[in-house]
Amino acid sequence: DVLQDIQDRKEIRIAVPQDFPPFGSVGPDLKPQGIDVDMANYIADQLDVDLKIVPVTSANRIPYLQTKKVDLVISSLGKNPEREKAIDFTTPYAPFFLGVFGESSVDVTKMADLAGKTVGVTRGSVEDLELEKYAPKSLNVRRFEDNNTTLTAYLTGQVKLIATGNLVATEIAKRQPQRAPETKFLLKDSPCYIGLAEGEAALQSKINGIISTALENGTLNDISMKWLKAPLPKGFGA
Amino acid sequence: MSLVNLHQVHKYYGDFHVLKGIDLDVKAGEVVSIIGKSGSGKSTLLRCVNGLEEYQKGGITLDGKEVTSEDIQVRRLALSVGMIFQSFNLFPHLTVGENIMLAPTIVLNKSKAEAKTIAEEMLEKVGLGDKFDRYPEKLSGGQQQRVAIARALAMSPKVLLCDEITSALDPELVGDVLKVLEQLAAEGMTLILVTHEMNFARDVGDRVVFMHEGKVWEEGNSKKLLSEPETEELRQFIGAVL
Amino acid sequence: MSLVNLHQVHKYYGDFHVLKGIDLDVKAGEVVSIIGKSGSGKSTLLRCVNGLEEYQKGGITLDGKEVTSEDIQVRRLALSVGMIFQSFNLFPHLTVGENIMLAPTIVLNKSKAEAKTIAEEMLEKVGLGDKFDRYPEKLSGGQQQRVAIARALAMSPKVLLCDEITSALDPELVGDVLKVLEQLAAEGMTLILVTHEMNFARDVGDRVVFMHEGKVWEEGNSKKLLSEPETEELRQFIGAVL
Amino acid sequence: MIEFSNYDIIRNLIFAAQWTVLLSLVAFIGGTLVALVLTALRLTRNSILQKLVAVYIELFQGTPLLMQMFLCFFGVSLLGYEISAWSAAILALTLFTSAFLVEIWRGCIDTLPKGQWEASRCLGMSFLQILRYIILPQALRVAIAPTVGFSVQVVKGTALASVIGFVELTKAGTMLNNATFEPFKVFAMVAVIYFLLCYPLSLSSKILEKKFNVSR
Amino acid sequence: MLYFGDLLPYSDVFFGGLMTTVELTVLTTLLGVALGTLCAVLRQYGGASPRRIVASYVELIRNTPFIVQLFFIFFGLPSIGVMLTPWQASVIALTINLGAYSTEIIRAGLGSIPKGQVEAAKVLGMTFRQTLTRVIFVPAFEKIYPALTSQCIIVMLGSAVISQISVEELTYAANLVQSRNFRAFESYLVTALLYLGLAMIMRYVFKLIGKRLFSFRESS
Ligand SMILES: Nc1ncnc2c1ncn2[C@@H]1O[C@H](COP(=O)(O)OP(=O)(O)OP(=O)(O)O)[C@@H](O)[C@H]1O
Ligand SMILES: Nc1ncnc2c1ncn2[C@@H]1O[C@H](COP(=O)(O)OP(=O)(O)OP(=O)(O)O)[C@@H](O)[C@H]1O
Ligand SMILES: [Mg+2]
Ligand SMILES: [Mg+2]
Repeated sequence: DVLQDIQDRKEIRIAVPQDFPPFGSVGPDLKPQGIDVDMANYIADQLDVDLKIVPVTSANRIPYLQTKKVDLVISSLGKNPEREKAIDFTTPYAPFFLGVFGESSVDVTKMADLAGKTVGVTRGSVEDLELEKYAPKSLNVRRFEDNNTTLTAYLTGQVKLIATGNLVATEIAKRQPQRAPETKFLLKDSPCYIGLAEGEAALQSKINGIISTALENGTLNDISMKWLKAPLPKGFGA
Repeated sequence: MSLVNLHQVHKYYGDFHVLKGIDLDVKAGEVVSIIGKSGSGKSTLLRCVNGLEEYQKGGITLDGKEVTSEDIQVRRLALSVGMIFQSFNLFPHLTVGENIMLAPTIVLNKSKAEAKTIAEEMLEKVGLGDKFDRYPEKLSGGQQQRVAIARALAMSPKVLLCDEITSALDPELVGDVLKVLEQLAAEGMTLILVTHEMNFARDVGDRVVFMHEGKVWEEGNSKKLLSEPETEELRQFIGAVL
Repeated sequence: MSLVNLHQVHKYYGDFHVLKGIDLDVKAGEVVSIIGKSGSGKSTLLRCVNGLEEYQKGGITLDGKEVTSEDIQVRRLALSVGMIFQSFNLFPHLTVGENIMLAPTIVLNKSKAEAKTIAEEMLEKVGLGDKFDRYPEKLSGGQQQRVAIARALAMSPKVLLCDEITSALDPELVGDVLKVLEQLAAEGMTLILVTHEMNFARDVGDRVVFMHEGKVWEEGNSKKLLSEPETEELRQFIGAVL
Repeated sequence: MIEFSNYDIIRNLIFAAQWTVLLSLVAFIGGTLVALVLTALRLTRNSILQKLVAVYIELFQGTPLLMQMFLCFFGVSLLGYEISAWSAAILALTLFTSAFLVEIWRGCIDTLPKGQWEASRCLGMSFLQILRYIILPQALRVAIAPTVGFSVQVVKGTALASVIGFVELTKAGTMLNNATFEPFKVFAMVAVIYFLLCYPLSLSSKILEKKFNVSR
Repeated sequence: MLYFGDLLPYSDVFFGGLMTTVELTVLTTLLGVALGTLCAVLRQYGGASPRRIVASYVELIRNTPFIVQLFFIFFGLPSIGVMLTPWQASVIALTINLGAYSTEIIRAGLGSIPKGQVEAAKVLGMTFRQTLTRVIFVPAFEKIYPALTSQCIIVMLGSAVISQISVEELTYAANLVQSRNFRAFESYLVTALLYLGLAMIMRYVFKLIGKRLFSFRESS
């Protein structure tokens, strides 16, 4: 029972991204910061245990969980049936829209327009799976190891289109206005869930409880305001 | 009583039959010279006696105890059998003194001081008392070989095996080494030597063993055997060497 | 008319004055032996003649044309000067036949067939007609050296330079190589040889040049010079060699 | 938006480089120890042990270090043991290092004449005594230059720990690149730091080689 | 615990990755050894400045990790206007990497050729280029062939890193598969074995080629 373990060792280990602004990125001290990090802190507080932050990439976050290196993954994790077979999810804690973004010179407005184009994406992410499922076969998907690499590939012009979250795109625009990606179309409304190992019912309900409290007492909204500069969408978590 | 005894020893390298039933008996204090053509199995014979090589049939006894090549046996053997090689095999990273002292200290557990006394004595015996602190590579071949002898003697062996120990030496250095052997023989050391020095075999050796094709082809009193060989093969061999 | 002419040739290695004004004149068909102590500059002299080394003062002409060490010159030279080394320098990855055929095909642009005919002829001449398809490492030293001669001959040189070509050979193999040289001399080939084979120098050579300390110390008719040396140095040298 | 000055980048890279150094040191020491044991095993005249060592070498020289990292990281925990990125990296680098060092050292030991073994045996020394007093001191001299040379490969190998999420120099580089979007500058700096770490090792290996060759 | 059945549906992904790795290996081995040969010749026989340039190149590459070289080429160069596809960047990175190592190796081979061989060729009138190709190369390569073989295998194994820039080779396949079915260990294990197989095959193929190339040694 992981919940019991957490309480026994008075420490919770939570995987967070460090390459995925605004969910998790590094400051000049190379320490992670962002929505996911705040969320992790909040949960640790509520459980009244110490927090051990484990930075992960999108490629290795699931193995981390499966191999019990971490208790929770708070890493802008989207839910899909295949993943649900491997791990369990809590209720959502943050909004997220996946889309295809890119240079203004590329003329794409819908999935079908992607035929023959090249899109950069982070391997194993929800957007990767979405593209694989729905994009035209002639789309050339270029999969990178982690978000860092995907973003770098876009910023250096190695790819002209990327599939990622709307928030990531916004972040790029802030940092590199001259390479600001424009939204081509949205792939999926894919709110973020906290992942945990299968069969940990006690932990799951405990965390779900913490999330719904946070939703009610406005903590989630505060976090959203802080990092996204916008309130939670209407009906979020309903 | 016999110190070293070989009884019908057979040895194979894979399919190759090297020793084809060797019988040999060496008494304490004897000096036996083994001669024979290259490839006749002389080195192999010596190496079987001190356990460096296994043999497949027959038996070897040393002072009544059987010899095999199992490691532990070799170690016990090493306490009674000394061996000196054609290529000296001194330890290049140790001084002459350290070369000689090493085995007495770590194998016989002698104290440093005791080992040093022995080493000095042995070096004196081979006429190199002043070379204690030199490194081997600073010595001539003849000097190196004499250090090797001193090193073997420091273990107080009952018998000393010498495998063509002068063949790698410049002619002018051979004499010094032979002189040391002569002196050892005079002191009563048992010596089994593979050698091409016929004069030495005749003058110092008690007995000569002529090996041919893995067999002891002829053996007997040194002077007699070398002057009146019985077999055609030995006659040819002597003709070729002298 | 002189085929090879050296006039006051000086050569330095850095500060070291190796050749101190060499004068030498070799006529077509002559056999000239150069003798002298190690370090007296014999090899250097040969290497200047075929352009492998530069010289600093004086002049060398071959068939009337000047010799320098610039690459292109060496190549032109190679068409008239053959050289054979002490260490054979056969190409190990080519068969005997290929060794001989290589330069005629790629330097003289002969056809394969033509080069093959020449190679076979030259091998026949040095008595190795049956070794065409062997690799050099399968041959004895004497055979290798004869292949090297055949290889040089295949370029139909006007003069052949030989630098101690028998020194690396076992004594019993020297004879075969000298026999080939003797035959070449008889056929009228111009030969300049650095050699320690005094008998050969006397019996086959027309002239002997004794070098000492970078100079031509004495020269003259082979038989006369070797039996009645004029200078003390040559006398000593002959004494040491014979 | 957080601004990174050049100073921030360099400071962070140098901080991360400490991990690279530490990782290299631990891996090198671990690799050396394992390689010592393996070398001793292969010197015994037991053919089964020799074969096992040969398989070990084939395995770790025949697969990419990257794969070894992944397998150590995910595989070991699958076996039910906790393993951090740090331990996994150490483990993988130790396996990798030892496999190569055993080969290098074998070459060195093979250059010692067989007579050294035989003479020692004839003097009654045990296997371990021969190793300790005769073989090791001599092989050490020969082995030191190639071993130092190989340490460069270990330092460079630590770069692959980045792919299992361990924040050393290369990982810090990708993170900083992501934060600053100045790949040319960042990766050039990363390369320079690696060069400064490795070049002295390469150089000393060359010097050692000359020194020991001359005195031989 | 371990279950390899989940890998089966992805067998063509593995196969595709394997083929890409093979292709890349063959290509970069040829290019890398060619580059190494050129640099080794410059280093051994060239003038002072080519020698210095080659030496710097070799030291630079040998003293920095391949992954950093790769990132520098793929991500760094675009900011000075050199845009390369992942495939091009990989081929270039692998080639200059193998080139640097093989320069050192091949140079040792050239250095092992006795001076007499060169002089013999010279007095037979061969040009430098003829001497190099007809006289020096074969014995020189024969000397260092085992070392060169090992280095090529090391570079092949090192190519695992280029999955990082989205080249769809063997490690990329492993990563893709594990990101789909979360069978990380199984997928990496299979891949590691495939690499092991490749390394063994490569050694074998090199041996066969060596036998043909250096047949003059066989005749013993
Ligand atoms: N380790 C080995 N493996 C296979 N054959 C061997 C081995 N050692 C020796 N031989 C062969 O055994 C035969 C006898 O060798 P040995 O060294 O005993 O001869 P030897 O009489 O000492 O000759 P030499 O006078 O040349 O030293 C030789 O034909 C040799 O080739
Ligand atoms: N490349 C070189 N650099 C410097 N000095 C050299 C060089 N080659 C030869 N020498 C020196 O030049 C002198 C003459 O050398 P050379 O080889 O011509 O002598 P030699 O008469 O052929 O001797 P030997 O009989 O030993 O072959 C020697 O003192 C030698 O040390
Ligand atoms: Mg022998
Ligand atoms: Mg000379």
